[in-house]
Amino acid sequence: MLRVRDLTVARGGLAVLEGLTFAVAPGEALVLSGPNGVGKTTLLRTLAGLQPPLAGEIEATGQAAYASHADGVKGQLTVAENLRFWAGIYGTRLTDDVLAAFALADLADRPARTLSAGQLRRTGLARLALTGRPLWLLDEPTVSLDAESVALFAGQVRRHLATGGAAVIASHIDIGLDALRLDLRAYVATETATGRDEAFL
Amino acid sequence: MMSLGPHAMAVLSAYAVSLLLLAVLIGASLRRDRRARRALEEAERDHG
Amino acid sequence: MRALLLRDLRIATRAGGGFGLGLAFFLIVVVLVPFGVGAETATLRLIAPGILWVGALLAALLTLDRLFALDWEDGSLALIATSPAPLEGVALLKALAHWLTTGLPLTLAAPLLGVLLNLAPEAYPWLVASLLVGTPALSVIGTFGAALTVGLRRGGLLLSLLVLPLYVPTLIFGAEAVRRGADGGATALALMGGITLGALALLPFAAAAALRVNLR
Amino acid sequence: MSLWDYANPRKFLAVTTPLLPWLAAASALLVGSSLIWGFFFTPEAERFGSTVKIIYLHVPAALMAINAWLMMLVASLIWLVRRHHVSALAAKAAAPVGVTMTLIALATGAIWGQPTWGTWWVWDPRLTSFLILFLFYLGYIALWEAIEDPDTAADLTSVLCMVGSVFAILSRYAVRFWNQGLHQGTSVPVATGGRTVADVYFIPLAIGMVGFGVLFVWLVLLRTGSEIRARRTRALLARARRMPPVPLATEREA
Repeated sequence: MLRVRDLTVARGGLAVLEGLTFAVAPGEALVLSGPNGVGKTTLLRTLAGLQPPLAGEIEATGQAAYASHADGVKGQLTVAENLRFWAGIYGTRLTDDVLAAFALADLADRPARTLSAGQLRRTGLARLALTGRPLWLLDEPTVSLDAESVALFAGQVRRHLATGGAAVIASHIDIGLDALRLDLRAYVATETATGRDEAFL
Repeated sequence: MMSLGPHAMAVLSAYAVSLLLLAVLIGASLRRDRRARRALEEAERDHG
Repeated sequence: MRALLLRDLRIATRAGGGFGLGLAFFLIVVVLVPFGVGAETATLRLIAPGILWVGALLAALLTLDRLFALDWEDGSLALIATSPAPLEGVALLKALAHWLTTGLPLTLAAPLLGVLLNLAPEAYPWLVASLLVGTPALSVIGTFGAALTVGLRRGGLLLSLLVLPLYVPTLIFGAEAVRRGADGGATALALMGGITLGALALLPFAAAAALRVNLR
Repeated sequence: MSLWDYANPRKFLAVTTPLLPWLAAASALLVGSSLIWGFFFTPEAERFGSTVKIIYLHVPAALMAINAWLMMLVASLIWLVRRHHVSALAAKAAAPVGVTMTLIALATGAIWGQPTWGTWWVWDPRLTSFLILFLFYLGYIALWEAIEDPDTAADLTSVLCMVGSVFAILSRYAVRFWNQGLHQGTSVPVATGGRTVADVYFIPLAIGMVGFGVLFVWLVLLRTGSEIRARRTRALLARARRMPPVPLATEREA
């Protein structure tokens, strides 16, 4: 589903991670771990195509859907309106069983600003499901969630994997998924600055 | 040869304003260059 | 793509969406002018086209910096950028949403305010025509400025500094069209139309490029 | 050694730094002699009296104000296409020089017009175009200052410069349409510096134009050098602050 070879990613002109080589097959999940600032978000944004890699190749057979910890949910709109918007963008349809799958059925008509963190996260995940894209790229999905919501979240990801999807999840806390772990500390870019500042060093 | 006539004030003020602006530009550029060179020397000494 | 426009319009018309903001600002600016300039109808008549146009320009400018900032803050801009929706289309639709919530209402309200400023009777059709042709340019140029300054701390102020010089041609042709009316107004209108079409065709690409750079 | 090799900041500095004193001396000599010659040794013109002496500042400055923006446009295009840091920094360096030249052109233009027009400022199409150009410069410089990351700043200012150039040209014609020009232009067409001037005036003017050109090159090279040094300092400090690499022997299950 996703194959990465000798990838180098940069932040603010300087290489942050280098020499990354990993692959994620359909049905598999990969958890990127490491302290804050090691470059988890930078790596995910590069995989999502938001920023160009400095070196190395990213081969994704399935299209990626990116979810940052800011869920992009509009407060003034109701949950259903938010999801219908995302369905419109991705050319899919918001159906009742998608709402039911993420336990949002009874929240559908409530303005999103009245939702709790857990409910917001479930809306974000429902959005991901609506994209119809097999590869999920999730940035700190379990931040500010209580244990029960984390378990619910893990269940939803497992269901996604079961349907042949894949996921790359950046998280510095354990999310109870039997997934491969990749500690990014081993890939921190060394002295050789290969970022855009290279011309000046 | 050098009688500025009635518009002396205009000519003098035009030259004065222009030369002042040029002086400010050149002064600022030179000071900025000096400061940049000094900062670079320090940075190179510390982090080489 | 239509979903984006519908969403923006829905947000704008919801409570606190700021739909009437541009229009209200336009009303206030135009009403204030006589207090500053004096109630002399002759002078008011003379400067009415200029005041109405400058008022429209400032009202358009006022509502620009929230255009992308809201989507930037809650992360949806990044999510839209990774969606199949092209950023060029997003920029164009944002400009359209801005025009529908600000430019169009202004154009419809302008004649009423023309009465306040004692605008010459034969100038009204020219006023509406020039605003109708000019305000889309204000929106798309403004969208480009908003894309440039999204994510910057004091983006709003910088946005005005960048966008106002770009408004000069539209402002000049717009006000001239109203001032000259029958003799020569048509050329001003045509020239302004050219600028608007050129802006609509090219600026979304520049705005999308700026958005991509800012999302990096 | 192709031209693009100068795009390497280190080589650019090595080549240009020794040139700077010579350029400084040349610009001082040329500009100085043209101003002295124009100021002291040219007769009064019939129509303008002594105000004609202002052309030795106004025409070169006006020319440089426009050329500076064109240079910034070309440098921006080079940055966007070939990603050469030096050209982006050269564009950033040229802006303050351009804005100063625009201010000089505005001030001398207004002062020069004062006796004939009777007021200090007149919305003459040519002068107004320089006023608009001044606003474009302000926006460009402000955008550079407002953005942290140098490469993002270079990209965004390049886009602004290109869009701004189109609108500057549009403004030029809009202003002419808007105000047919209070009077039919001076004997020396202000911006173009065409040769409708008697020889005795023209020679110092020509020297002045060359002088301002050399002054412009000197200042841009000087300021570009400072920008490169500042950027190198920033890069060195950033690299030093970066996370020290952690040895490989950590619990790596993948």
